[in-house]
Amino acid sequence: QEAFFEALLRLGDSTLILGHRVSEWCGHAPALEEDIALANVALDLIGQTQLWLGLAAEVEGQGRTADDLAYLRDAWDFRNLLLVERPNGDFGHTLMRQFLFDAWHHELLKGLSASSDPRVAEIAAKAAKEVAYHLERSSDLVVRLGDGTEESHRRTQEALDALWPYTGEMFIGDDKDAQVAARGIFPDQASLRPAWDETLRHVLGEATLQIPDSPFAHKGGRQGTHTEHLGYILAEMQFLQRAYPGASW
Amino acid sequence: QEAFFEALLRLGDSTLILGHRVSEWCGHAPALEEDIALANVALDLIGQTQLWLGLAAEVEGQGRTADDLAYLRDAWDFRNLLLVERPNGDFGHTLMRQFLFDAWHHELLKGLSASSDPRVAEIAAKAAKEVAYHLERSSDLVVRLGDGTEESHRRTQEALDALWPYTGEMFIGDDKDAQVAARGIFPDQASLRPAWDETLRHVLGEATLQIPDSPFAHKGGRQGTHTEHLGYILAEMQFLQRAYPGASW
Amino acid sequence: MTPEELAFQERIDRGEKIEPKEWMPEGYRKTLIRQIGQHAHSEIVGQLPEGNWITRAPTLERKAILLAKVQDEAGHGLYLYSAAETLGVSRDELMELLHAGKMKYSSIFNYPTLTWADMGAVGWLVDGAAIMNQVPLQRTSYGPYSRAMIRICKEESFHQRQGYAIMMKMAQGTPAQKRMAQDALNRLWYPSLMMFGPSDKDSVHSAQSMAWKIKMNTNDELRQKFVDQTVPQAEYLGLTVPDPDLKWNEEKGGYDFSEPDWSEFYDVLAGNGPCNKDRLGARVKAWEDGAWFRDALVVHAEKAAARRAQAAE
Amino acid sequence: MTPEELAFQERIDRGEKIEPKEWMPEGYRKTLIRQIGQHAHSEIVGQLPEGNWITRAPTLERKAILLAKVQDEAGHGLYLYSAAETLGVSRDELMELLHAGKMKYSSIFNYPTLTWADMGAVGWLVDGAAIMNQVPLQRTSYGPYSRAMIRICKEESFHQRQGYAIMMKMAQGTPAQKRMAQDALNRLWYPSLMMFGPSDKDSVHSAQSMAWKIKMNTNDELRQKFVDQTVPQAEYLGLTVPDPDLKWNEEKGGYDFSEPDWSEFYDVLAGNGPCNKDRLGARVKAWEDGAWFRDALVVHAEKAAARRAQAAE
Repeated sequence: QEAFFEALLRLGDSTLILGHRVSEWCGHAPALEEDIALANVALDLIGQTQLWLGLAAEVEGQGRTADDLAYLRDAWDFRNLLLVERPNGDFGHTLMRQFLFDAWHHELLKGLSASSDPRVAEIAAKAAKEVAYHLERSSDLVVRLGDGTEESHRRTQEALDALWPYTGEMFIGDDKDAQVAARGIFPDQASLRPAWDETLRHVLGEATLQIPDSPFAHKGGRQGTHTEHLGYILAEMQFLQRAYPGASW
Repeated sequence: QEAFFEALLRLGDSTLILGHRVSEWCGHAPALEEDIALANVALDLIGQTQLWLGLAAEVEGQGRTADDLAYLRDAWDFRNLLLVERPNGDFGHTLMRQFLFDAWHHELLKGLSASSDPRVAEIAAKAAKEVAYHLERSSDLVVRLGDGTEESHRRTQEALDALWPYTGEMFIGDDKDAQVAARGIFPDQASLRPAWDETLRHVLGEATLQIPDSPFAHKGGRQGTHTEHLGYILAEMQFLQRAYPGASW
Repeated sequence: MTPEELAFQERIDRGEKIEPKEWMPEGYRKTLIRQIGQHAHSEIVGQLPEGNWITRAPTLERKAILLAKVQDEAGHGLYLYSAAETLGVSRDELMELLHAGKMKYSSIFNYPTLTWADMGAVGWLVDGAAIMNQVPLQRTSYGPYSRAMIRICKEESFHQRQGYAIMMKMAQGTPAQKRMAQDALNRLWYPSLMMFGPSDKDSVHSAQSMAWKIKMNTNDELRQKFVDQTVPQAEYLGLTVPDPDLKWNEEKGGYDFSEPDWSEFYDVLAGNGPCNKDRLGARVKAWEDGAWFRDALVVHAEKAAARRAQAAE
Repeated sequence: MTPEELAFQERIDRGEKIEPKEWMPEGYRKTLIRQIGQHAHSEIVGQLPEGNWITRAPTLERKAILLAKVQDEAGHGLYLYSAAETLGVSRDELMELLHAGKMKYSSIFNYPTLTWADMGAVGWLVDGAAIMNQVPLQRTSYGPYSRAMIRICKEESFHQRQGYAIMMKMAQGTPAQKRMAQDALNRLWYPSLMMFGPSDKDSVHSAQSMAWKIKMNTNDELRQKFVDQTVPQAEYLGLTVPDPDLKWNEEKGGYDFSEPDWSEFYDVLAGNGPCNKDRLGARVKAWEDGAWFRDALVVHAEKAAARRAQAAE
């Protein structure tokens, strides 16, 4: 049960924090279409967060709600991937982060759609449709930027190089992952890699970008050891709930 | 009494928020000497904040402490000048903000050193020495940047133009100011202007910078209506006190 | 009036819609471009004050609703720029005029959003005032503009209800929340009244625009209607409209109320609002920082077209 | 050894200080430049992990103390760059080597500071380890370095006491604070042990440096001393050192303890620590963003000098 709770936090916290980062662009994107698309992605991710953290709260059975989990935990109790807390950087950096995440997220949700837990399978099936669209869009833009101007190529490659060490964590399971995998609730983390690799080969190839060959991976996010960025995100995100405890909004 | 409390918040909140902004540079200044000098200015400002807010808490007599005032009020209860919550911008922008503030702060503290309230006079006498040095330093650097390269001149002039509308507020009193002025506790706000103008004419003249002639002044900070920036400052600054209420640090 | 102009005016008087390729007086076109462009700009600049609270929304549900709202605003901008494009001006041209300070956006967005209650008050008052302006424009004479307005009004009234729902939560909440709600009303009441523009006696261009059915009501009519609708809503919330002279006038069947401070209105229009520089600065920065991105899409499209052409040879 | 080298070594053996203008072997000069430069870089990069909590310090008092500490670190950087300059290398040259990744700084600063307890643990453990390294260096053979160390050690031991005081507050605080304190110790224990460098058997350059009194003790000696000093302090705090194999060895009069994971050490050294890219990136950005500022000071000084010269004519 604890491993199940943990697995749900790992997913729900990742969609929450990425949704937060993406929403920081609101009104500042390079084109109106992008403002709309990013708001839409953020909206989907926050919607998924409500479902995953809602289920996590239910599984925990301590009477907490999705909002309690989102707003009343400090950084060390967050279980999101380090990748999603990285700062936005330029728009190409944001898109590359999105693509690397989407490609993983999509595989994960496909796996979760066949979860042995029907509640998980149901949420995943709904989310998979949204994320298929996220992936389609981020892939398309990565191709266009990679194979665009010299500058856009350079920026996109730099983003890929900078973010690469934060991707390995997506595929490294620990014993909690092993427990939920053994029960067929979550797919095995490592099992997602071949399809992800294949997506990257295909998309980044078309984008004329070079996949870094370093195997080095930052890790710790899924166990609660984050980068220095998460604390700032939470200070901002949680301010109202912290400053006005118990109020209803 | 309420006007006295208010006047102390107006001063203590201004030193607190400017201290916060200046401290954001820590480790990121353009030269090691500047890192040291900025940390020193921030340190003086936070030290003064402890004294002013400490006295404010004493005057209020509700059992609150300086820390309670700093960490447990939301933006609308802050009384700092809008000038000090403006983002840092480039280093020239930060320095110009500092100079415009120091020139006022120094005059204010000279006035306060002769306050009818001995507690105020004592704090002010101590702070005036520190601020005399702040002003000397910021004046010197404004001159060197204004009369430096074309680029430094342009950046410094732009900073002056951008910050100018936030200076008028320093000299506009309301009826609370009038009450403490009438009792000789604080100098009259408007009375500080001639000496400030003179400092600016002198320093900015030497810096070959053009003093803007617009009389327009943003206001509201001293009455609690701030810019959108203050909320973010406080979310960060107050996080620990908000997230771990009642803890002793 | 020339015979053409006369015929044009007769079509409008009959209630016909003018469509993009049809003849229209140059003044009609120009006035429409200015009006639709400003409206479009208002939608995109209007993302900023509400965007300011997305990362700080107090619950996941509120965050999602606010995101959806801001997304709708960007969508409205898109419809409106498209409507303006049918008059022969491109979105990029309009944006450049905005960035150069040669076209305006609604001054209301030069006020800051300072507490979460502002997310309620903006929906309730600002969208409320916008709808009051826009509902009649669904019947405007220019077809594409009229159709854009029909879509927009539907969404705006949804936003207004959401805003009022936030106010309700706040007004029924803790003392701090009530204080936030009252504070938001205090700050946004007069700026909302200003949204209808200066008093009719000081308003330029109005008569011609009304003849052309580009403007359907006078500023003062709409302002009165807004006050009459909003005051009971404020009372229902238990909030006090910050106007000591507000009172019901049985004879006219509406409220008497204080005029906003029009010197503040002209000051903000002249660039001296609390946020003018920050708002326009944010938009210009977004545009400039994004230049490489837009360029890349163009170049990629050219490359792709060239490849397709080559493949077809 | 040449006669000059022999005489030099004899002076060192007699405990004399070498001063800047005196003859010294090229290797001595180079080793010192590397060591002092790295130490200086460590001070300025070391501002960043603690700077990360200044804006979030939980009380005004703690904020002031932390500001003063970070200011001291910048001051230490200044002393040390000055000491290096006496060896014929400028501060700007050293900074460029740092920015190009050709000189290192202490790897400990590539770990993040994640909670307020880290401000305690950094002072207690990191400054504690630094002092352990630096106290003997007060007796180093190179005069300017020795004098810089004397000033620095005085301030560092003050910092260490402040850090321990923070840990004490946390360890005696709420359950969450205790958890923070233990968590900080868990994360920083092994990285602190790594601060003494690899085990003597894997350490290069050591013998020559010790002969020259640039290095006064072996890495393992200092590490043992650090563990022996720190473990009782941890016990006094009621915290558990994250080493199941830690135990007192009566015979050697010190603790037996687990070696840190040296593969992690070399990984971090190679650039793969949690914060390497962020730390160096922050410093490079500060340097590049500040170029116009430094240029302006130079140009102003030239202008002022020219004006003075002209006035003197």
